[in-house]
Amino acid sequence: MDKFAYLLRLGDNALVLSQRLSELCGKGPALEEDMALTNVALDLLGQARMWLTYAGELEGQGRDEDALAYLRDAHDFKNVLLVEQPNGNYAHTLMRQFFFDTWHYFLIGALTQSTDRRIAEIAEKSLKEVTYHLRRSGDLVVRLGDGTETSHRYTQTAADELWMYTGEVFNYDSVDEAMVAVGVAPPAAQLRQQWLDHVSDIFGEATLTMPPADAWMQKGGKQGRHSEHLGYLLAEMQFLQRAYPGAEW
Amino acid sequence: MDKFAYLLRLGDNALVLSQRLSELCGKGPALEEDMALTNVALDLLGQARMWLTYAGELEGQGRDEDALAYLRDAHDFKNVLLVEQPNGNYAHTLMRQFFFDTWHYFLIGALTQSTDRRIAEIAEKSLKEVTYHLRRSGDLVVRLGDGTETSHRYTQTAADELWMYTGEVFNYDSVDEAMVAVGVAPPAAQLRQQWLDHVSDIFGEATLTMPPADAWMQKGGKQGRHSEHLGYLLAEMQFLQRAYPGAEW
Amino acid sequence: MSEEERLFQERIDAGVKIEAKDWMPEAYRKTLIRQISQHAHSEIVGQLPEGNWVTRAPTLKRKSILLAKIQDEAGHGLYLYSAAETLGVSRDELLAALHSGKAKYSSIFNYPTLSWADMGAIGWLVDGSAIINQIPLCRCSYGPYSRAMIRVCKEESFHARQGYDIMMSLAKGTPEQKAMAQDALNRWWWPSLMMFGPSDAESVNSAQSTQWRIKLFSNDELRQRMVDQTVPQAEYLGLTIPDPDLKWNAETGHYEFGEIDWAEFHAVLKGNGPCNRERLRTRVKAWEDGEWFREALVAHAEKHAGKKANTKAAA
Amino acid sequence: MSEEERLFQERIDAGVKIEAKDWMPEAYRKTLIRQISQHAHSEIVGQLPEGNWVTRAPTLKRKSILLAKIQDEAGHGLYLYSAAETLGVSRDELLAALHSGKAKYSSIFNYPTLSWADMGAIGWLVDGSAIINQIPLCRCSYGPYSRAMIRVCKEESFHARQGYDIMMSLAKGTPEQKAMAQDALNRWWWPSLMMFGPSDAESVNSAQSTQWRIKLFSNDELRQRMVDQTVPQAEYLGLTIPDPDLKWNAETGHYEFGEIDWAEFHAVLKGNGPCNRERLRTRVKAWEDGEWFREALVAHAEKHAGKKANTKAAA
Repeated sequence: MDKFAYLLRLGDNALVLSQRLSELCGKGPALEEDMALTNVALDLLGQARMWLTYAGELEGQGRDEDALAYLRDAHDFKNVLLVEQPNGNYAHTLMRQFFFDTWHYFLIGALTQSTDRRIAEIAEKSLKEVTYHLRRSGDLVVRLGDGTETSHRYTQTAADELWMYTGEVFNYDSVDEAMVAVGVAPPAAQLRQQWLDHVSDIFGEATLTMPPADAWMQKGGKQGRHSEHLGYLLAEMQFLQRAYPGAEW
Repeated sequence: MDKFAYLLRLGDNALVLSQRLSELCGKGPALEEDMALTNVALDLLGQARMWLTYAGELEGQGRDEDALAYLRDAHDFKNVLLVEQPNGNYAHTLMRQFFFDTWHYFLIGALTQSTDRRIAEIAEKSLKEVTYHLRRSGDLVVRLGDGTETSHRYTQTAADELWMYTGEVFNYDSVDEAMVAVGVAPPAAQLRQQWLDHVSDIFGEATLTMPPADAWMQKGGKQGRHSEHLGYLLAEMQFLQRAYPGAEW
Repeated sequence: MSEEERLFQERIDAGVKIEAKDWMPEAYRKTLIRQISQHAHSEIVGQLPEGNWVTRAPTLKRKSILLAKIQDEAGHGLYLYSAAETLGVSRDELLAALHSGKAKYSSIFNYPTLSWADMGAIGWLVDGSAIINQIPLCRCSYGPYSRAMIRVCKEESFHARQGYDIMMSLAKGTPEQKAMAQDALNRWWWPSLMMFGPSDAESVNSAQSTQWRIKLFSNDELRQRMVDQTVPQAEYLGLTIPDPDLKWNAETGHYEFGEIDWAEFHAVLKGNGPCNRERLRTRVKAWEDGEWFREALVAHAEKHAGKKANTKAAA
Repeated sequence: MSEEERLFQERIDAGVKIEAKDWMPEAYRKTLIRQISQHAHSEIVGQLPEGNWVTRAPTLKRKSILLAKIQDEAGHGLYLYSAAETLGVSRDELLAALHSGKAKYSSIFNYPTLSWADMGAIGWLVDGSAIINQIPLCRCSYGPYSRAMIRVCKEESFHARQGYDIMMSLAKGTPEQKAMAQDALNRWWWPSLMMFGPSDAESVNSAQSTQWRIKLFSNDELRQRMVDQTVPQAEYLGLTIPDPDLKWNAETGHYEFGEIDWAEFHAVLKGNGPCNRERLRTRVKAWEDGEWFREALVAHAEKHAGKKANTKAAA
């Protein structure tokens, strides 16, 4: 079930990041940001639903998107550590988004060529959204990095602190490699180079210093070993489904 | 089932306040405070267990302390709004405790004379603890109120902000009145006067200004209409029992 | 009445829309700014009680619908601030008035959302009442406001339907779900009726606003419309309106209903609602935490403009 | 070796306890301060991974036991800081060194607690290892440290039993619970073995500490003791130690075990563990947020002392 595991990773990344963003509803630093954040949260949620639905069908045990989202405990979630990190200040929220969006854009682009037709279709449907996400978060990183002294400092700090969570997506394990072998997923090296090039371009424009590419990187999320943050996120998200088992909403 | 309802209120107050305090484990402003906070949390938890166990037995539906603590949703919790308020800064934590402890001390003292033998016994067992709690929190209010300018300001602000949650315990409804009528619980007027006198004494010593006794007071917790905070507290607290129904721990 | 005022009133009476560039009495301008900005603030603050359940929505589909609704509300805030800006006041000034507590927002948002059913009740009752209030305003005398209302009403009617749909699922659901729905109706019914404001006898400034066509029906008329529309919907859901005095009057063709607790209304208005302090604080905190962000965007734009100008000068 | 040093060593060799007022070599004092304060810091930081589950403990009884354990840890911190203070350093200085990152605490607390089973595994394995480390220290040469260790060990053995009891409930529980227990063992096994420090070949300063009787057994000896004690306990639980090389050697009467990943050990020590940053930040934040509180207590005490003095002067 490597493909099932791979789909869970895709779905969980989108679901958990969407959940983090939706914590900010009505609390953004400007009305336009409120709208944009909710919009990105909504896009990612839509993508999560497509990935999880497909994962459930492939598994063939009758689990739909809600069963997968609401009835798994933390160790069964397969998102990377980056997306479960708390919102922090808005520079953290944005930098987490920019690091994710950059990888996501190149990944989704490559997945449109996946040998799995359904994956290619979902990627095709998501491409316009992730293109917009990347443009938005890159643009904001440039404006904040090259804004005031304060915004530069906040943005640089956010980049430095989140950096150690950026390597996990390129750290392929047997699941990822199996998907590469059958042409379902793109190889890590290609994505990583694209990611580094784009981050480097944007950081250059933003007058930010890029942390070293060979820095120590955290891992474990894809295998279900998360940070302490995920359990709280799930306890909140899953409450109603857990408290009222079997109810229709 | 007025007595059942009354016991739930006693149990839920202790349980929810204990839960709030336990959020601070290892995060107090000094090692001695860490120990004291954990100690108070532990005392209140012990009391909650006795009240809830008795409530469950009285109800006779087979619900034990854990069923009552972990398998009720927010609208079935009957604690007052005061105890579910977030910890805030440490002045808030302490002021919430002092307001609660003052009421709790006089209440528990009166309950040792309850016509319900079991209630009187539980009160008797708790009296030493609540006496210590009151001495501790009153003492700290005095030291912070009459400490530095900053500590005075923080303490006064905390008092002003929490004040509107202090009236609910004296706002008796039919459940409370039924308990007074049969000598199970003490009347409100007596408790309120004791409470006002003690708070006034401590505030005097602390050089704090006591908000007006006739200020607008919030209510609803005792009837299950809570603030938005309680749902989150319960989602976290109840996660394991909800996620693994029927398991033994 | 001056000649200008007479001509202004004639245009209004003739159903001509007033536009931003047109002359208008200062009191008309002020009343509109107050009314539109209060509406805009309500959209913004109104994101919070729903935001409180978005992270706990019970299915991904419901979460998605709720997110979209909250996004619409931010959008409504934007249109409405823009409409107010045509009257010569900036969004920042309006927000400053909100944050200082000087400007009001709808008191209904000072009640807490305590269960998922509240997402249904808010859509059904609160958005329902809002629409009844706003539909006449699509025909109000001030052009930018009237056009904003047309856009807003279209989306609001969606929201009200989605809210009713949540109530329907709960009312048809398990006994716990039905109890949740009834509890939400119990808590939101009276505050929703209060949304229409004091009874006509108590209502100040109504006459002038009516003459200016920025108030087209009286508070009590609109409130009656809400009751008449909602009671059968509640019956269809199998839920009970929490009003023992409610009864159908076959002669008038309207429902009669009980006395509203105006003491509660005024207490909440005065700041004593369960959530007044938290709602305002959340908004103020968002604003203050975001200051460095907004300043950075301005600084970047200025640098950028400066660079462009330099490039031109060098060329 | 000076005459003083010679006499000092003779007393140690004779099993006489060194007390605070006694002469001691500066290096002995420094080594002890480092060792005791590192232990104290570990107790304090060690509250956090357990605090992470106290709000989610699955029964009120388990919550109560866990709270009591965390309270004990704060208490151990207190005894140990007091023991360190007898060597002429203040608690505030020691905490400053912790907060600046200069002083260390046990690396094991840089791993996250990811499920309730981790509360069992920490008690069983981490407290179990701590006891093996600490029991010999009850006989160490420095009196205040030795006495603190006696108190600590008594309570730790409780904690280890309670941890094993949690593991037992899970191992006898549902398949999910058993999986939870196995997963916790998988994650905590190797870090627990690393708690004994580098292998003897790599260990610096050991000889001197051994001579001073503040280190009574080598790291590898203690580690072997832990493995020998724990493997049968895991078998009794029906859990598998995550080490394919683990096997019983009937000749030596010990378990042989696989190679420890020292690269991971050094990475965590260097600050790259999953939680290094968060643990330290949480403590620093608590300390900084509490500054006004600590200052107020001092200010109040000074005023009070002042008043007393004034009263006396007036009398």
